[in-house]
Amino acid sequence: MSAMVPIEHSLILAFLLFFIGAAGVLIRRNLITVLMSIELMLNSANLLFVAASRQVGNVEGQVMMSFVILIAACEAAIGLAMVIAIFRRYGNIKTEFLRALRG
Amino acid sequence: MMQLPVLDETAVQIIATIVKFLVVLVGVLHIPPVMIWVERRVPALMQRRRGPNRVGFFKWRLWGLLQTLADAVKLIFKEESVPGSAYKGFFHLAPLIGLLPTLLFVSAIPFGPAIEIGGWKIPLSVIELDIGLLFILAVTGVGVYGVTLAGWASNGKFSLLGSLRASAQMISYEIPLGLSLIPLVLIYGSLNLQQLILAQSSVWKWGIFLSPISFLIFLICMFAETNRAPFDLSEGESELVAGFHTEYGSAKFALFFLGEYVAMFALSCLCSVLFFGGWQIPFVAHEQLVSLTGSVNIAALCGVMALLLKAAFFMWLYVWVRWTLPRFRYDQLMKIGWKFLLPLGLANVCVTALVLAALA
Amino acid sequence: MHPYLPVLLVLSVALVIGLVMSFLSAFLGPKRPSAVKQEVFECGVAPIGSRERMSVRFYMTAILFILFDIETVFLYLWARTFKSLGWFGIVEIFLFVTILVAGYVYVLKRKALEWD
Amino acid sequence: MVEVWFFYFFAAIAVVASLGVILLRNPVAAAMLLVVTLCALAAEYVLLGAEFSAAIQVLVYAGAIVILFTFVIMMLNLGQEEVGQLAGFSKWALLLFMLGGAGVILIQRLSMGALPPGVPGGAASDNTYEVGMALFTKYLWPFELASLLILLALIASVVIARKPTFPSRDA
Repeated sequence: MSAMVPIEHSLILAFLLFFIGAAGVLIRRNLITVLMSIELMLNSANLLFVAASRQVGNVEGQVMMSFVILIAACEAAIGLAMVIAIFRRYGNIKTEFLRALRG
Repeated sequence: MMQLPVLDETAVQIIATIVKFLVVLVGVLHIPPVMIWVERRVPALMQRRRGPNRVGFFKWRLWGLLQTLADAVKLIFKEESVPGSAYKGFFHLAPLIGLLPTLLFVSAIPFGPAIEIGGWKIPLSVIELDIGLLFILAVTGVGVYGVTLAGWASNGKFSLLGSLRASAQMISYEIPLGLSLIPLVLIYGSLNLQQLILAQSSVWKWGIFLSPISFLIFLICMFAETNRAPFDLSEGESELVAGFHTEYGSAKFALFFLGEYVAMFALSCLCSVLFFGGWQIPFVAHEQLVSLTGSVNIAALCGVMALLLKAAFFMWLYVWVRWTLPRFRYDQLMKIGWKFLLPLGLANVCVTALVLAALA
Repeated sequence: MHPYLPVLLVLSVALVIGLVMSFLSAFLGPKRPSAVKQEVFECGVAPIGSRERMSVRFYMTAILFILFDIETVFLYLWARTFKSLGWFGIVEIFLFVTILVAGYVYVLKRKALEWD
Repeated sequence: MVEVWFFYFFAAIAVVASLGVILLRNPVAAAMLLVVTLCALAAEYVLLGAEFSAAIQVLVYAGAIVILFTFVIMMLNLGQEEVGQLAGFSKWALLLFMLGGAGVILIQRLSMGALPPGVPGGAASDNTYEVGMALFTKYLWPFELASLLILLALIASVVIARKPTFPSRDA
């Protein structure tokens, strides 16, 4: 494996993914899609970790990546538990119904 | 005379990979017809019935073997009926999504030691990875989607309930499945399936002797993962019609069948690889076999036969158990998975580690 | 050859063959759709559809699955490095497993896994 | 060079599929496209020589987290009508984002080659061992704390999802 993917490619891809994820959080009204967009953003961070790990030639980026996956799993578990609780309370999961914290 | 193009290593291996995969594919395509025949004749024997014995040419009936052939032809030429309320795209894709992971799984099994053809060394597994065990676990994990999607896309009561049940069952038993393999990694120190086989060089180093509890857990999970009796709640015909594939017919139904039997075969192979020395013939070292037969390739083929025989035993076990044990209730199923196998698996890992560390 | 190239090859070959197989009957079989035939099967009664909501226990199972799946992955990492880490690794992983077992016991106590 | 083309191929799949995730109306379709994105990223990890990362990406992300998503979607039985709409300020936000994105990509392209070339690694080999060694020695405490995080997540999700703590509005 002589040829190596330059890190700039990974950076651009990670940026695009983060961007799409952030756009998803902003434009969707549905909580589940919002959570999925957050997963996209976490994945872009993961890609950066792995690419950086390749760039500097040690595996610590991959260790970080496994921590990020762990956090993503916890986030998904709690986030979806909240989705279920919200669904019970309001009968749907559109974000504009969540006004309880607005003054 | 035509000049043959000079092939380099990469080209040879790519061609070999495709050829090997096609061989495996043709092989596994024969499993469902044969197994369905076995599943009809064996219970007939057990229950003193005759089983299917009518289909045949003139007076040759071949013990009903042609019945499954007739069934296959019938399935393919049936009308395909799609429920009007179904989500069409996923309805058509779901059998395929279910089949692909199992094909990847069976491709990762090392069927034998490497053979040599024209000076090229060709390993007898389609996919050989250093993290083979993790790859297999990952692939089984993704395999749940076929079931989930099939039930959801059919948009019917029975299918949805069946698919939720089946997928909850599959994910519940994936944890003990994963845990049961950790002691083997602890003992043999590798995730590569070929190296795991080579580490079990003599019969007394087989996984089943070094870690019998693992084998027990793996065996139970094997049945649960494929939704087979006694864990076939997802298609309990008395309550759920047929479970997640209620709405499927014709070739797509056949694909589900194929997927189920390929998964059974792959798990049987994995069980033989991890606990019964894979392609190694008991009490005959591979080197002895090579010097005895005088050829690496013939010895390798003997190895393949040994693995297939071991796997065939577990396929037989599937049938045997199916016609012996009654079905569990769903709460019992979940109880076994979460309250018995999970703690047992964890304890097994801990004890194995302690013993290994004490011995070292 | 890259060790992962076969994965790609298998996937593409299997995809092509699977697509052919799953659309075989669309060409070979007859097509005579009717309104009744296209209803979902509910034992012959007029279907009422699947608009009911499922038990929250399926979700509980899935959550437990995720968290223990992660644990299994870390256990694999440890198993792979077990021979180098020795007792140090055992102490470490036992701490990890103990904390998780505490969570498991909590879930059992809250009866989140009871299927009645 | 072949690797770079493979990288482009999977990058294209990841981007198109992730666009589908945020734009499709059907939540199950979005979840399936999320799986496609995750698998494409796993392929990128393999190309970057991170075999173990690719494995847990598929094992945990595609095989567990997204299954939880599908379960919740199927459990709440979210039809298309409940999930469809975009938020009110969507068009402007999208436009702004697109512009910003194009700008950053431009900068990225211009700075191409400014970073030093990385350390050449081998082919994808079994790096599980090295990852494990780093995790269990240098990252010992983060690892133990991670188990506390899992414990918290376990307790929190059981508490939140198990029973409604206050009467439902539409009940």
